Amino acid sequence: MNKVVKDAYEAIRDIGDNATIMVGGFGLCGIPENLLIALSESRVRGLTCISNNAGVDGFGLGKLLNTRQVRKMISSYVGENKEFERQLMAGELEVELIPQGTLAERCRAGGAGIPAFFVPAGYGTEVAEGKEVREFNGKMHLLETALTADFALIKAWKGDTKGNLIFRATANNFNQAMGMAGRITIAEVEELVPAGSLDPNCIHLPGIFVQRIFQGSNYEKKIEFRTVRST
Amino acid sequence: MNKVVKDAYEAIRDIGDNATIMVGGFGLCGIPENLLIALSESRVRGLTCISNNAGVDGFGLGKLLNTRQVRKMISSYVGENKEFERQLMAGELEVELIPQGTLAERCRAGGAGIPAFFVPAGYGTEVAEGKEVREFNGKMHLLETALTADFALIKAWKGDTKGNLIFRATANNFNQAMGMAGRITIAEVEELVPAGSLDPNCIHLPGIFVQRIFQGSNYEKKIEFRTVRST
Amino acid sequence: MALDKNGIAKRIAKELKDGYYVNLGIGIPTLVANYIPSGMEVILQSENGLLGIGPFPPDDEVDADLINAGKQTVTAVTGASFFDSSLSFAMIRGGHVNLTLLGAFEVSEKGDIASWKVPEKLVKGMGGAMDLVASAKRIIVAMQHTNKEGESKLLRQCTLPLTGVGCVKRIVTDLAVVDVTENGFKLVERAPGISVEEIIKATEAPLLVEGDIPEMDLS
Amino acid sequence: MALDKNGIAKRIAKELKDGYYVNLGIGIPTLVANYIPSGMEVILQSENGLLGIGPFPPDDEVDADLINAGKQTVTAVTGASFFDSSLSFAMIRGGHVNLTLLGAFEVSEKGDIASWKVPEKLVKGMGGAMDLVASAKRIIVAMQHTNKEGESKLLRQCTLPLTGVGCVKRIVTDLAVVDVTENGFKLVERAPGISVEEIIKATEAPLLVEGDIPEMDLS
Repeated sequence: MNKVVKDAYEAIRDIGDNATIMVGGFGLCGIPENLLIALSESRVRGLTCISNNAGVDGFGLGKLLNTRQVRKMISSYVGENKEFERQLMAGELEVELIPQGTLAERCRAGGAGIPAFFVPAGYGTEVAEGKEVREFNGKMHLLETALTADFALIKAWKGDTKGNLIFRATANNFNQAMGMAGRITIAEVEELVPAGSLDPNCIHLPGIFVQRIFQGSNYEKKIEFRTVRST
Repeated sequence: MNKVVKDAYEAIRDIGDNATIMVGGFGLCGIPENLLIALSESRVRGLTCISNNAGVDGFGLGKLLNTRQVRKMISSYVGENKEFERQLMAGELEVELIPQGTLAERCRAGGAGIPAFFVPAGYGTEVAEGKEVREFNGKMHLLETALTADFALIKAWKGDTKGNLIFRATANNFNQAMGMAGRITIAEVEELVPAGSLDPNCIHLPGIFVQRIFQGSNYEKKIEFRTVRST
Repeated sequence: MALDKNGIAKRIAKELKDGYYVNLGIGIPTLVANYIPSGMEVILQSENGLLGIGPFPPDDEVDADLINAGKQTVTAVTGASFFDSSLSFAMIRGGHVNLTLLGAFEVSEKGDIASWKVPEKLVKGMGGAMDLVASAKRIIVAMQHTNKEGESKLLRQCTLPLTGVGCVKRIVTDLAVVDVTENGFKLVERAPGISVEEIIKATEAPLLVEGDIPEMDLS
Repeated sequence: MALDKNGIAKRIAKELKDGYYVNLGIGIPTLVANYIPSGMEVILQSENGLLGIGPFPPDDEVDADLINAGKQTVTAVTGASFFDSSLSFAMIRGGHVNLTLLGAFEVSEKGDIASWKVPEKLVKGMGGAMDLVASAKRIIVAMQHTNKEGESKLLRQCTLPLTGVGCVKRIVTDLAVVDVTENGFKLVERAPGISVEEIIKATEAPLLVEGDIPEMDLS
């Protein structure tokens, strides 16, 4: 059983038109750069993208927006992207906004076989429209359903040939929960190591959730807001 | 803000009669040995214990059963304990049996502010009695509610003074989810280290969930079924 | 002749595929690990938080922190991972485990299974069995065709408290391989030397028999 | 005189207690980190997966993998931990974060808050704000008492799309500290040199004023 593929192009070979994909990352932190480039160079159209953010103009998911490959975005925050705004205002792009914690939990639930659960977030707001409301412990909650995807595209720091993944610092964010929720989860890693090289006590996402893995290259790791202290 | 206490006796000082406690561990693996000893030497009575198992005669939770401190057990499997069976048959002990995965998820949900969620486990069985049933994706599910506890007693391998915990091998089991669900979570660790000694990327349970911590002593780590291969 | 436990395990091993993640229950299923074809990678999941169960340890490597779901000391294979119970059952409930093998007291022709409780006699709890049978992609039951009293364990309806409903797809016994279909039990294979008539006789529920029924391949 | 942003942050810092886990929103709340009393330990939570936000990094230590919820590069304090988004919001939703500070466009006398959307103008999304306001044990809003047009932001009813209902307990503005009570807004403190009348004038909703209203302690 070999999970290792050569590169991003081989990894995305069977992503077809109108597929639903999850894309890990928070802003530009922890995004699967290689996979997004490969996808933007493919002819795939009509994608539904589940991703906390929509990248910036021309980078990250912004690439797929520029090439008009995205039909619908499911996100919590989609600022920082002018082309996105333009497509949205022009009615060329469908957008569903979800509270960030609910988005993360819906992905985890999708991976964990929990079809629905109650959360307080969004009660009394437009997010609650059409959703079942129920009181628990004196507080109102909404019923939220699980999210899954045909493909989850995620990025880790280190990974081994069995698909075990370790994330670094805040570059984990949505990668772990989305990695659980993909019917096919594709992981790109900064460093691919032989099985047995990683401490089995420190695996963030066990290999059972990962179907394909490869070592990415030329990471740009762009920073949205470089903020420093004067020393 | 000091979370470090001297020992198990100081850690359990305010556990009162009729408290609900969660106790980590699977069988005798990863149980909070020091805390259970201290509790069995206390005068506390009428406890409701949420624990996957009930220990063995005279060890682990078996200690609290021998001293008749437990009014009710909420568990998934309670074999391996004759005194337990005796008390149960004699009607001296109340027992609620829960599928293991549902038990783990109910604890996590309690810690995560998710009051209820749907799972397929137990549909059509006696576990389903009185529970709401709903179909998702053509499959029947039960609505299960979150579990929380006045105190969660857990055991980790290493911990730091901020309460960050790392578990070892299969001694994690229920400790992590229960550690999230205690209103006061008390962690005993084999090794207590200064903050900054543990890799922040490899923390299984962040300190925000842990209110008290101490280094345990004299770990027996009893083995229920010592099974070896002939070499 | 009826198969022994190792024979049943050997036949079940034929159900394995390269790259499968498998949860083995206590009893006969545990023996299946001994018959994984060489060159095939099968990764064993233990619901107490281990992916990649290895063989039992040598005496001097026993580790109290490293046990399987049966609370036996084990080892971990190269590339294994450890995790908490909620993630472990996320794997199971989420359908990431390809195959679950477990024992049973009774299976009904609808695929219901009873495996955890004998009222007044055995009330130790269901452990992870209800989660496993309700969630696994594919469930195979390994058991004797009849109980100690010689009564069939393949029934029209289970008599004991259920572990799950409509979840068993295949049963491998000492006498036969039986599938659960929309029309009830269907005979798939016979144990070597066992006749169709013997199997029908040992099966309380009706048994569909279509054409020639081959013997199991236990090579 | 009305407080500047740092003055508001300074007053809010008085709400902190030793050992508190705090989530700071973007804007004025971020400034509160500069006024944590020395000797007091306050641990800052960032919803993108960091417990223990440190100061901004020196130029040569900027790390693209280490950012806060505002996507700014940050550092991590000694004893920090990293985790995924679902665990991060488990902390928030589960009530483990003691205090959430955030900005707002409007707050109603029922404690409703509008902070994320201006129809036709600003539709970037709610990010984690709805989770935070629906879940936090204690929520304090930091904002100007009036908007750029001089209109009150403390209203009988919010006019903009809500972020959450009945969740705000205290508001700290450039003019006053106002609590949300069962009977509506209640004036708690005045900014130095600001009169009760000025505050009432700047507050669209009725304002309960009981006895002498002290000036804020900004020492």
